[in-house]
Amino acid sequence: MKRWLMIKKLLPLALAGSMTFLSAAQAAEPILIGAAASKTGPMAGGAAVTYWPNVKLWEHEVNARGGLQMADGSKRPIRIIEYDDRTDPAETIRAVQRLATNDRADFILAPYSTGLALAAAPIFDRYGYPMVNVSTITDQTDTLSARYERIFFTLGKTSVLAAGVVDALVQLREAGEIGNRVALVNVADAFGIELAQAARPALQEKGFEIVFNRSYPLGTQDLTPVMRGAAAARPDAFVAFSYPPDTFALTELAQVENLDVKVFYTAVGTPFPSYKGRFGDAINGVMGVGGVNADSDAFQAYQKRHQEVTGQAPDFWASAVQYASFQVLEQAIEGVGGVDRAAVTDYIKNNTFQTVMGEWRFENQQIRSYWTVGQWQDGEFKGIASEGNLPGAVAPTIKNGWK
Amino acid sequence: MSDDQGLSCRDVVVAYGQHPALRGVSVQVAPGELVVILGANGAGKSSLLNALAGLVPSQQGEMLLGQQPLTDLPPHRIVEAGLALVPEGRGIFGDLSVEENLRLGAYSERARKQEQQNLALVYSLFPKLVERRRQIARTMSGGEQQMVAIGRAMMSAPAILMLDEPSLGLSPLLTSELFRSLRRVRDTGLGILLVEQNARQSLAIADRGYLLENGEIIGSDQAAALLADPAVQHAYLGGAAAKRAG
Amino acid sequence: MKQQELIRLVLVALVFGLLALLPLIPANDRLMALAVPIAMYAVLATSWSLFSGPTHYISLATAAFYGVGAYTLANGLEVFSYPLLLLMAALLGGGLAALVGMTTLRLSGVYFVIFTLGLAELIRQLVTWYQNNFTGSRGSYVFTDITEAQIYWQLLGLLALVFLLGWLINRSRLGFAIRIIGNDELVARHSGINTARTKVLLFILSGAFAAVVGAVMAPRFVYVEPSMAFSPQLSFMVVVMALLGGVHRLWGPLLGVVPFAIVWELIAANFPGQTVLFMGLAFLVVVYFIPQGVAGVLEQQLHKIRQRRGG
Amino acid sequence: MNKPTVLEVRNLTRRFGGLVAVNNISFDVHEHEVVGLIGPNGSGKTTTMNLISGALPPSSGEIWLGDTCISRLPARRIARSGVARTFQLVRMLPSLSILENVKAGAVFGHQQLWGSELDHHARRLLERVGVMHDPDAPTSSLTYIDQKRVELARALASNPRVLLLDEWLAGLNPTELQQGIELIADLRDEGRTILLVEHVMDAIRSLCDRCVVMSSGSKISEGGTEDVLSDAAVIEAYLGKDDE
Amino acid sequence: MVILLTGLFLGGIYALIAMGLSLQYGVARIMNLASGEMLVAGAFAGFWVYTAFSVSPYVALFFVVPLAFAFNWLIYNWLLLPLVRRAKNRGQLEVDSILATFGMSFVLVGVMLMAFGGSYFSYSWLARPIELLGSNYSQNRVLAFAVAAVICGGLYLLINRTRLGLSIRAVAVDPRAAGLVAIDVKKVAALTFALGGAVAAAGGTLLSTFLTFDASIGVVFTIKALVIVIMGGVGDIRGAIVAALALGLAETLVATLLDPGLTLAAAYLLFILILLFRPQGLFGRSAL
Repeated sequence: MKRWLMIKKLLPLALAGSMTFLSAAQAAEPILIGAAASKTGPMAGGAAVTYWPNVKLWEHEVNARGGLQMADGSKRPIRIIEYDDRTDPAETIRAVQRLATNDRADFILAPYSTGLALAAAPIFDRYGYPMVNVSTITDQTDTLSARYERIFFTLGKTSVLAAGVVDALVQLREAGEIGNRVALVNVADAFGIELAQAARPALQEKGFEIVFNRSYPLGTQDLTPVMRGAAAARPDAFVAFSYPPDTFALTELAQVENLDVKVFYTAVGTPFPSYKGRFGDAINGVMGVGGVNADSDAFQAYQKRHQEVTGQAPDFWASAVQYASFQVLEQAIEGVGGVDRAAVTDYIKNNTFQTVMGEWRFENQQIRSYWTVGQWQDGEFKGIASEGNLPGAVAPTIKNGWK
Repeated sequence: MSDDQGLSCRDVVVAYGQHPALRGVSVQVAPGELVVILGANGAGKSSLLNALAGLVPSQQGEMLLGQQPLTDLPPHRIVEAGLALVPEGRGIFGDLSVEENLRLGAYSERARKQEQQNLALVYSLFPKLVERRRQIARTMSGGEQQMVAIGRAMMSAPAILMLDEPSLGLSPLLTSELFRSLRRVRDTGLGILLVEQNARQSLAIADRGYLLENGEIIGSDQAAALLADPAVQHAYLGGAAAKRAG
Repeated sequence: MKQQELIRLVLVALVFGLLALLPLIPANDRLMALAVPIAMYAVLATSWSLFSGPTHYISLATAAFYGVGAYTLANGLEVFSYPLLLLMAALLGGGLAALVGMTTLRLSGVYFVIFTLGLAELIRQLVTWYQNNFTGSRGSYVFTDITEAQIYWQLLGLLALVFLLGWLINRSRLGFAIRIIGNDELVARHSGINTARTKVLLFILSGAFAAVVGAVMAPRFVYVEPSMAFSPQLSFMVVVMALLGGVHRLWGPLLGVVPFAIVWELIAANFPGQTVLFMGLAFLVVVYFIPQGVAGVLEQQLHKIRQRRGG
Repeated sequence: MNKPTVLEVRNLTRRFGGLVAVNNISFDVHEHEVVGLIGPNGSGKTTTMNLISGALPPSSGEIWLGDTCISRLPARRIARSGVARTFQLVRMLPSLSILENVKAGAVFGHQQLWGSELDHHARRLLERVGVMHDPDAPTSSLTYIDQKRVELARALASNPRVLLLDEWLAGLNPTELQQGIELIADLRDEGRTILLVEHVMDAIRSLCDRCVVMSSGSKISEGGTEDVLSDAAVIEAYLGKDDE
Repeated sequence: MVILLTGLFLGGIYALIAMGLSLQYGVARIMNLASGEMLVAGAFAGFWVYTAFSVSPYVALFFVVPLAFAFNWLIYNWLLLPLVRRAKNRGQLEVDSILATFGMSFVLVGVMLMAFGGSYFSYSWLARPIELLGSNYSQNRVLAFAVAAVICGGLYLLINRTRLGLSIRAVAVDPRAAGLVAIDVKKVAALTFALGGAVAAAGGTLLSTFLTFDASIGVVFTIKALVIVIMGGVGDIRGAIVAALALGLAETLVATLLDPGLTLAAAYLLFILILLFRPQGLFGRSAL
């Protein structure tokens, strides 16, 4: 009985497995693209919003137009090989190694999240794969770029993201909208710690008073004490360097506690469509990390296609950047007209790309212009501050209650 | 009351791993009869009761209650059949109250209908338990706990009641009281199979007795006859007493 | 007897020597991708069963020690020399094991399991909190020039060391004492064995090894984060592999690590979406069908063959 | 009795919650003497053994082994000072071989051997207790009496000053019983000092020089074996009072 | 006062989570490491009911409870009973059941991943403030607490006032003696295990109303529940409730007064102190 049960569970899996092989075999001479990122583990939630749908969208878009243009005039479709790294860096390393040596992938997409991507960086480097990172947010981009000649960064540095928040606050204070009191909260994970460490001195330097400063561990079940403490400090602005689950929890608690602030900022997860889906219009005025030029045609077209192909909306920050990073790869391959990785890497370094995020050019292997702060305005998350003066920024507004 | 309801076992063999505890034991108990099994420590008395109650598996032999075979039944089915055990150390539920313990005794299908009736019977046999109904069993004295244990077994409306060393740890005074109540229980028509070390006092209330030594029955007789038999003393203290034939 | 042991020793040394040549094979990438995790889990599972095998204490604290080791290296890399850091990792891991062992080894099995399960989480929280509030460290970057092959060699060396130590312990009074304890702690006490000290000593040993492995592996990850260094999955994998192999022999865990790692690789490569499901199923197969471990099954078979030959 | 006292029990008491399992017991065991500790079921004999061997700490009272007070020591220290015991239900070390089971007694205890010396010692003892089995076989291949013999050999292996036997003869069939009694008699003749708890009275009669009788936790009699066994108080303890 | 109430609300939910495990461990003697996954499954059900039909997630309870009950009953009879039969002693059963249920937890996570994917799930329902004793609390939490209290109370009555409950307690106190009073120990153990699973799943449905969850979050709750069960004393429902409330309170206290970063550390510290000084749990037998 027991064994039978197991077979019953295994059978559909085996079938599903063999089916993907079949459908792949029909395509002629595809370019193999490896993707190793989290489908399980703590990072899976974020990857399921930002990473995997874009992989799917990209594959669909490229193949829909017949594939990538080669120098010899032919078109080659792309085929994605996906692995789950279970949010385990050792598994990321193995998956990328497997892609490079076993599957002989032509190119490999950078893994999702800082730690996992950096774990894979030496492997990309050793096998000579260009690595266009998106969700790798660190202040070490310069060191890393010097160390690995094939690594690229697109989403920004922690210190700059933090500075963006501070600038937005300064702007509002100068407009006379808010006072000096800031409540600062962060998730005690590398991301939150780095941002808080950068934001604290920056805020003080600009004359802000940090009236409440707490961190909480990843996976904290009840953030009520944090929110209550923040509310009790009577801040003008609430800044939380948070991850998706706590972004949601903090927003909900702010409504419950009726946190009366002019600026409410939460980090990762704020630009997620599900954020709006959950809180509706109450989030108008909420600021968050990143942002897009929501009014640009490029983004709106992308948004539409994303919805059509993947059945879900993209977020208003990393999603589009993620897709843009794939476009970089796509245009570089077509520019070279082949799958010579060294040539593609050089092409990425020395050319300009037209992406959903606008025109991109890598300087010192880094994109120097990116959104740092966005804000929910009229049901859309719009960029309000950027590094490198991106077009389409809207003026920040203050938050008027939670109704 | 016919012998149909009696307990009988034949050639029961029990071993714990390599250690043989019973080497083929046959015992009978009729309803309304009080039978005592005597023997020194380690003779296999408890093993016999535990095997009958289904707590330890028997390797060989046949056990019957009336016409129903008991061999290899799980403990709860044996109780359901009408054979109840008061184990050594009482085995009451220390964290539950007296009345909860008693009511649990009537958990079996056969006993549910007569629960109130049996409860009244137990309370009339052990009036002390009435005033202690709500007390947590663990906090009572040894003698009272023993009463709870016996009462609980009686609540299952058994045909045959087995008791394993009920006098253990009781003062002489309490022991006498206990034996008097056992006689009263027997008089209600139950068969009782009693394992006891206290040979003289148990024989005084018993109808018949078996003498168990080293996992074997070495003698059986009417209680009065055993009381005078030097083999009994021999079984406990060894020595010069002549071994009794069969 | 003596000669047989000598032959065995030479053979083992030979095998290790051959294994050490592995990174020199050209185009060895696929091999190395498999060899490094195998070597890592071999050290962890073997050292785990030095303690848990004879005592039957299921320790889920491997990740705690591993994480301590990884952090020791990550934080000390700019201050101390690499060998010194490995030594420090061993000392810290051993010290932590001593502390945990002394307080919790007198608890009964289940409590010990749950405490060790929580330990990695506890240390992770404390490290995070400390980092957040005091060092202000922005994650921990490990920039070294240590190559994959060097990591592999180090792990291989550690494995040889575990085997050597395990072999020595098995021949020593300490090993005899721990086997007696595992069989019957009461008898052990009544035979004059200091059971608490013996158990703690072996726990320290397994903790120290796990910490050194953590330190050795850290350079591979470039970036050390609490959630990764103290990943509970690591602890569980070690337990499954060791149990699968069999913990009653020194070489038992190895029999679990190698096939498990290979099967795992196959699963991860062919069913990328269902790895967790398959890990669970593998776990269940071990518990239900090979509770004695591969080593146990193997020995039974060998015994049968011998018996058949013998008559 | 002018033989020196090896084991001295003074006012030993042990309570479990409200229950007094051992109540103010005192007795001596002299060198080369075999003393029986007897009494009906539940009288506290095994608890007394556990107190002497250190499996349990006493509530009050003292136990002296020669010049050392051992009543506050942990079991391993007591074992090292020279007390060895067997257990009521035989306790083998199942994953160890027969020989290793014996060795276990001679490595950490009163006598600490290792290497070939230990090997010889253990083999000698197996021979001594009459185990003819392959010493490298697992203990599960042994018969019950042989397991008991191995356990005895393990206790003897430490060359103890006092040997505690807790119902060592229980569960043996008549032939085995005879062999067992002879074996202990041999040990007595060898000059071992033995304290034994036993229910097989024939064994007590043939082995023990003296007996201590316990009932309900208290000592009710002490003296020469035959005298004690015909003591009215002892008979009453075993058989119960004559009918009221 | 604010701390007290917040801690209480948190503790109430913990109590429900721990109650299921306490029943399973105390009566069926299975240390169920897959109990967190049952909870997550319940959370998914709540999410599904709310998002698909726009009705109160509590509606899900009507099918979550019977389904989880049946599912756990099957698990016990098919997967765990063989282990119970195989085990030579309690220690071995403990080790085996820990390993087996741990494997099951992975299988369950795998199945839920296949079914729902790895994303975060959350929805907003009754996220409005309600004023109690002068400060604000969210309605979904207060309601969840109330429902948890009702379930706990119901269970308490079931255990203490019914015949079934009496037999459950009897098995918990002494399985051997329970057999002697005609209780079918295996059946009661299976029923209790199933009941425990149903309670855990119900807890998940409640939690989903205010917590963001994903398919692999179960282990977090399993560990919490284990800590509480051991703090409260194995098989002691009352102890589990008190321990859960105490833990909720302690965590809130530390988070508010000390540092939220230390809440988990505080929970474990409490846990180890109790293990060391009261290994039988808060209400363990020798306490009386």
